[in-house]
Amino acid sequence: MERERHETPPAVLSLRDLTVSLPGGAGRFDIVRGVSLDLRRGEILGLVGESGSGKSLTLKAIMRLLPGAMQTRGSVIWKGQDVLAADAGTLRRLRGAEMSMIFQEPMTALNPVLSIGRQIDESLKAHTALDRRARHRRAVELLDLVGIPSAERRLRDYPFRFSGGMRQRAMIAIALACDPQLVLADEPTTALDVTIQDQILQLLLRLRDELGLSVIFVTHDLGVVSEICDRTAIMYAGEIVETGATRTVLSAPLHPYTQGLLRSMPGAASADGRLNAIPGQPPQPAARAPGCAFAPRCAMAGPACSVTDPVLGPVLGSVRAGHASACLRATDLIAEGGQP
Amino acid sequence: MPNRRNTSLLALAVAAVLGLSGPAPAAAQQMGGTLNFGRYADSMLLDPVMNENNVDIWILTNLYSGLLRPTDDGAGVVPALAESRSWAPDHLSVTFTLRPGIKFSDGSPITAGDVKWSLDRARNPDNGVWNFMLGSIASIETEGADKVTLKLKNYDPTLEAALATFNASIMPEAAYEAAPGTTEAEKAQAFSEHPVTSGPFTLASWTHGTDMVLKRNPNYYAKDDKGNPLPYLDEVHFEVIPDDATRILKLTSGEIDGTEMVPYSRVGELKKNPALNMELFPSTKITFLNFNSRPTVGDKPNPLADVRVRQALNYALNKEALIKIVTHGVAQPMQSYMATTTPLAMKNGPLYAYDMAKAKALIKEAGLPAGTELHILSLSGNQDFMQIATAAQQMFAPLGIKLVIEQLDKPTIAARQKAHDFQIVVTTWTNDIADPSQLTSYMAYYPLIQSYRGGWQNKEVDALFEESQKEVDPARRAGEYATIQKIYTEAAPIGFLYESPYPVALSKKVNGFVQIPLGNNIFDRTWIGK
Amino acid sequence: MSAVAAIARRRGRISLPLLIGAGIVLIWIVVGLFPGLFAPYDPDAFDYDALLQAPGLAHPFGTDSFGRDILSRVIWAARLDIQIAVFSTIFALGFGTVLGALCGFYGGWFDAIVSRVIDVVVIFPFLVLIIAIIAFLGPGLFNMYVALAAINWVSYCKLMRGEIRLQKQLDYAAAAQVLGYRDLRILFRHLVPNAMTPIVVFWMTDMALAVLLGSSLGYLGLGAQPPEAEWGVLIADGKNYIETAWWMSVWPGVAIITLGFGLSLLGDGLVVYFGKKERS
Amino acid sequence: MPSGNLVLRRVVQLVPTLFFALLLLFVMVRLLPGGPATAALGDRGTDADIARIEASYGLNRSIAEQFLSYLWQIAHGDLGVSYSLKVPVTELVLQRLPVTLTLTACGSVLALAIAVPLAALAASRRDRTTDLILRGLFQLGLSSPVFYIGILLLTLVAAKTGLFPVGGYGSGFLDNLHHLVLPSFALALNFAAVLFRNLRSAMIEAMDADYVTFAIARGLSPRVVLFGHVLRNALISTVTLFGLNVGWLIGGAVITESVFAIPGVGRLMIDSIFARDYPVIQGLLLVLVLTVSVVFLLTDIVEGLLDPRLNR
Amino acid sequence: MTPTGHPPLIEVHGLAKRFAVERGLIERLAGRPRRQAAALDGVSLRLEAGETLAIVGESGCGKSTLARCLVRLHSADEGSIAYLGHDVGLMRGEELRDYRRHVQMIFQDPYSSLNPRMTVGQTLSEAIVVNGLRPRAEAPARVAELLDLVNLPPDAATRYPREFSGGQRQRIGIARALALEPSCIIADEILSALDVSVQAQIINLLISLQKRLGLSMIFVSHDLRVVRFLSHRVAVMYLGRVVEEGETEAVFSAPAHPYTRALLAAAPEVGLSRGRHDSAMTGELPSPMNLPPGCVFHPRCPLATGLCRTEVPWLLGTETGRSVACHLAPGRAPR
Repeated sequence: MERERHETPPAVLSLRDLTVSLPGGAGRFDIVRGVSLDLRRGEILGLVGESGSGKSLTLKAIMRLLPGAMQTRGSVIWKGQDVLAADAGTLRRLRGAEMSMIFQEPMTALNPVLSIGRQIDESLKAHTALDRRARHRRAVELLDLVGIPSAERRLRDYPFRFSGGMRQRAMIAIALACDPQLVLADEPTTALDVTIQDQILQLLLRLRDELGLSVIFVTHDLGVVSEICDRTAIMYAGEIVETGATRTVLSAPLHPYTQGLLRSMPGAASADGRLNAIPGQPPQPAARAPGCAFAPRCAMAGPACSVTDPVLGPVLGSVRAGHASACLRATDLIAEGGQP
Repeated sequence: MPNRRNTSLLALAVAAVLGLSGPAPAAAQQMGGTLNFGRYADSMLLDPVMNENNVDIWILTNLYSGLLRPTDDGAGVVPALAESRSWAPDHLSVTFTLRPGIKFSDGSPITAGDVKWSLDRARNPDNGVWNFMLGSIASIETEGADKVTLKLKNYDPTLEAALATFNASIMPEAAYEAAPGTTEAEKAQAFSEHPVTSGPFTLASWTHGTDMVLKRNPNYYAKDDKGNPLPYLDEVHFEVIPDDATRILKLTSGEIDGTEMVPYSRVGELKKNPALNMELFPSTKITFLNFNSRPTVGDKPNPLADVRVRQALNYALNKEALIKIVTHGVAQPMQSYMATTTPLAMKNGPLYAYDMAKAKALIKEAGLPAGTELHILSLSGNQDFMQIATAAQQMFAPLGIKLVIEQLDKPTIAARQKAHDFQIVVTTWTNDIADPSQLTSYMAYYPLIQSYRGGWQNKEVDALFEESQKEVDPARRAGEYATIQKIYTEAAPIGFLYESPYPVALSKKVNGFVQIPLGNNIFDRTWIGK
Repeated sequence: MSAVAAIARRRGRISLPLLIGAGIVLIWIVVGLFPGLFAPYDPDAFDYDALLQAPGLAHPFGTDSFGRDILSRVIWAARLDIQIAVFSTIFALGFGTVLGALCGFYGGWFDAIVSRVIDVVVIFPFLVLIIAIIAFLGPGLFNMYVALAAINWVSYCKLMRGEIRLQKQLDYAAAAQVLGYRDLRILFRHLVPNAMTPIVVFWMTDMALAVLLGSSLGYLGLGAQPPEAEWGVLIADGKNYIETAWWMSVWPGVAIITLGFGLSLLGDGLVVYFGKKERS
Repeated sequence: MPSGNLVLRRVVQLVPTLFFALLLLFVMVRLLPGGPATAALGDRGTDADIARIEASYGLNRSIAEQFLSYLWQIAHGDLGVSYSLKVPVTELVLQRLPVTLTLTACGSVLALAIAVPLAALAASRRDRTTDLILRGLFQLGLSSPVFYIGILLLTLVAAKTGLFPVGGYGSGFLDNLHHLVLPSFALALNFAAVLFRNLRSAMIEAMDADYVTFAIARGLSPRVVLFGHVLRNALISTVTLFGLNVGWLIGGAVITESVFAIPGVGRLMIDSIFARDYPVIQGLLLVLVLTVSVVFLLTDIVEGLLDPRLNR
Repeated sequence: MTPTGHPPLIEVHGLAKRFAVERGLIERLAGRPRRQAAALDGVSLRLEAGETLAIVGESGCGKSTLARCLVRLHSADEGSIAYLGHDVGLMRGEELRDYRRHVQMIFQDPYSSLNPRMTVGQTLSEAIVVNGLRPRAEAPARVAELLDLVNLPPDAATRYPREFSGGQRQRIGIARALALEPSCIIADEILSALDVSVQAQIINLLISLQKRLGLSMIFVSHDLRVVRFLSHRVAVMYLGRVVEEGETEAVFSAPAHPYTRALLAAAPEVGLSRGRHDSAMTGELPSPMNLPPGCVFHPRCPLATGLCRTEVPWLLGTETGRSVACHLAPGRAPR
């Protein structure tokens, strides 16, 4: 259910023209291109794309976790401060304490040789002035919060002793240790079974409500997006091609790629019993042609599409506020009713 | 002529001691102090009878005295614990009189009983490998506390020399018998760790393989010419450093005061070092190529069975060049199979002077085909041997002989020699006794070990040697030895190389040290100056 | 060479270490194969008039105690040391990898027995065991090869066994089985080629170690036997002259280090090379 | 904590391993040409002397008989008496083993002290000049023979500067350590190179791991990230490597001891082989093998402490 | 037995597979029994010619083990697999090779299922030549045919797997399986590593192949949407047992087993934003080494009764052609 709001609160996090580039054969090439996004308090924003679309890189760029070889440009404004310009000390204060991250594979994201308790403890030690006993109490509290039974005992356990779901809960507990307001979740349920995924998604929703978290949720699963995200941004080849309220984007997509994704899902089979697969492959970042990146795979592409770079913006004629698309022919899609 | 008179040796002894002290040093001898000496290997068993090695022998002579001792030139004997000796007219017994008041290191008196017991133990055929040296003794009798009579099976011209060797050392019967252990080996072992001694030093401590400390024996019989008690040193500290280079580094850096077995390659350099005395003590050490003269080795015919081939190899060996390369000029070519320091050795100039033309002619005469392979065994880790083998390889090449070098360890070489499975072995020898008989029995006399395992046999030599072993007349004995040496040289059962001195490097402050030709390190008159 | 290198580099697979390593090793191999072309003198010829000469115009690396030319000896020794690098590893490589492959593939009692044998071998201090075996067989290069082979197969066997066990888990191995291929085809045509990368890399390192070991044993008198020049033997020859004639031992040492350096650079380069190849 | 299970299994596995090692050894040394008597007497020994001495050591019995009585002997904690040094092997071992172990320990500590900080430095400067230089230097270290480094250190450092003694072992603990500085360095150089390579790549691997990214994302200080996560995890493979290389290290110690004239088991070993001193060879190898096993066990335990996954 | 009297293409009966768990030495010395983890426990299934049977379930339910048992990568501990009435477990040598020719497998991971050191052409022609389907000389032509069949360009034959994307590699895997001209394909989670848009391409390929070649297929997956789209019948597995089996549409529209229901409820659907709700299923999978008594699902089942905790429910057919292993299934009288 999309949350009803009387007024739109201001964004706590704003990405402006975020670009990540990598040195390559001839100069640098961009793997994330001009991403701009706003995230409001208490909002879950879905960042959706297929592998290689740059969604995880965007997430890491926000927390400045990219390796040195990757260059980041643009700005990441967190509560009025540009994270990309922050010095090391500030950055360390922000990380963990104000913004936190959850990874896809808790088995690799948790240090396998340190107990869960120890890993919570070091976060608390880094950001709070709590003493040992207080930190321990807080750790127990955190495991309780994320629904890990017999917390006191489990604190001493090592990650390998946890099942997949419990491990993911433990990672969430560690990430939340110092009460961050922003959680960046990088495909946190992809490695999980559906029943466990459901539990974790519910946990995230509950935590959002209880703690007022703002979440960017990266995933490739439109079903998951539909389940928990207030707003959704679709990424393709390093760019955001469509953004808007989740329900709007999924029910009336204004970009052929979004449409293609929705159509290729089983359950949306065409009359001949086949799926409407998107033909071809996504472009390699190093070999990008000018014009719309999706044009070579797009059934609607016109001559202009392979010349002009489309810009993400509101679509003329769309009635939904905040719905933007980066397609030259978006208006044609409205004409078609924007049905997937 | 043997000495038939009953001689008082006392006067002789005094003269000898004076002589031994050498020219009086400019500075007065300094009493006390510790000498740090680097050894190339540690001793194994410090028992005069049961030991098997030079590393033991050269220390034993500092722990024990015998009735007699060798002179510093290694050619004769002088009295030690004995004051006088008298031969019976039939030459079948000899009586020794002990010095008065002599004591072991624990203060107990040295008696005729100790002497009889010590010599009985030393000649017991079940004990050790040296008992043959006293093999001519039939029985020993004592008379009072200071007279000992040795009854002989036959006259033995080497007996006095044998009594001056380490295995005839006088040991305390009571203390030895009190040592723990049931077998002779166990007792010898136990006693040697904490010995009661009759020589200049006692054993203060010993960490096997690492170091050994000798301490002054206050009861040692000998005095210097001024009547000062010997030895001068309080302690000798032996440190075992097998690596030549390291040993020398320790010497030049002053960590030790002296070291033995300096590689010849370093002699010149150390001679130039102003802080050191680089001594080259005359020795009985000879280095030669031991040939296998048997007709076959394994199943294959052995070219070395042909005397012409052996001679040819001798002519092909350029001794001067070898001496230059291996010993850096400090050695001299052999003049006999014995070192010139050995009594009765021939001194008629170098044998088989380098003559490649003659060598080639002999090879041709022997009909040895070109490309013949000969194998030479060299002790692994021994640089000198390796250099000799390498040089020989070059020198034999013009004869069409391909010399194959095999570097082997000592037991392997010994085992192969014992099995007659060798052609040439690089070998050295040092006498233990101031007499040619020991060396001759090994090298030229077949029955003992087939002429140093080489299988060369000459009936005349064997007969002459047996005769010489009982020869009463010194001149005739000398004659017998001259013949043996002549025959031996012509038959060339070995490749004659060189005799070389003992290179000992000492700090300039060390005085009065001597290593006699038999190898014994003599510390009893050593003192430290400055 | 440079054209090939340029092309290879452009393809982004060949790293600088690989190039330098291969270059050094290649130079030594050429020198080792044709020492006669490079050595100015007969390496075994004595010159009594030129004993222990310092490096100079006539003898760039000086002469030894026999007046032999050190440069020529170092060059001729390359043949032996390269032979050591290859021969002391090749048998262990062949036997160890085949045995390891069989153990890893079949497991079971055969594997258990081999593993116990490996346990016994690895529990001995390596060099001590080598020395003991050489003492048993007698010193010399051939016996050194035998001793090394007798022990070193263990490393390859363990490595290969582990690799095959890893590869066996992968789906392509299961696919080969489902496609009805026979065991030996699966093992040697599919698994082994894929398991060879770490083996080849280890082999390079092992050859570098073999050169070190061979020269160490030569130094101790247990390896190569004179007159054949071998770097370790040359160092041992020069050991006593270190203060008077440093050139006798320094040059062979430099030779050992460069060959070892080349081999291990080559090994490192191969890791990168294979790694890139597999990733791309 | 590592489970007692692992320790127990190791110990139980050790028994047959030791038995076969011992059997192998026992037969092998007896197959060496020549025996203790020929070794002692050399080419001067007469046949009778050799036979008499060998009989006194009981070597005229069959090998099986000798082996059984040897087993019986060790079961009573008796390693026999050295043929050549004539002292009990136990005494020799107690005298020599600490020396070798001290040398090996000093070498290891030095190698770690060199390798760990430099590996950390190189890993953090991955593929930059510092890293390339360090890798090159260690590559050179890896290709330098121990004996060669030893000789150079002896002549260039010890003899020229006089700061360190030229070989030997000295007396007293501090003096011992002083004597061991250069030998430890010679021994450490190779090992440090091996450790450096391994640790550098392990650290790079750890730096690329998600848990380190997660640690950084939690705002942990660089120090905590480096020591608590990167090094902590990378060291596990170093411990494994250490265990694997202990045999090598002891081998290196053998050569080092012979170059620096250090009276450890290495030199004793070589001497004993040359002397065909069966009781010493057997005793020493037995003790060395036990030492290696103990180190294996210790590394297993340390690995278990560092990596709880191993104890499941 | 099928009503027609023909033996089914594949019939699995009472299949059980256990994996030994390593015992510690202390345990062994103490004489404790070998511990085992049950991967399959009495699985019975049937596949008719031309049919697609989906096996669905969460990780650890034994679906991959079942797939591997079917191609004899594992041998079963109990029970039997029959191919056209012949016991697969007893096949040896030529007979087994013949079976494998008819029943081929496609693997989950497109990256590890191809030999990285062989070109696509080598991989395919090896399969053809070794199995004697074509003489070596004719292999290249057949390779080209196969590549065309899976919509890969002909020049793919000369390239190595690493030069292909995940979806393309999966096509190669399919071509390799088809090289043996099988009548049945076992597809083990072949879509799970692929992106949504690529999944759709592969699904389309499978459908067209099935039509053209008349293949039967066992489709192992955890993705309910795909299963529903692709299969004729579906078997739902939980902890090594089949808990429900029947016509796909029937099962999905009216699941009879509580686990099937929970699974369907948990799966997120596009356009079905449910907001916050209670998770359909609580708790986690029990350890396969220590299975709960009675119905293995009872610890997580909201409806479990006393009977469920003690009695193992049999997989029983209902009149609608559905089989369910639940005491509480409709049409079962509670005992």
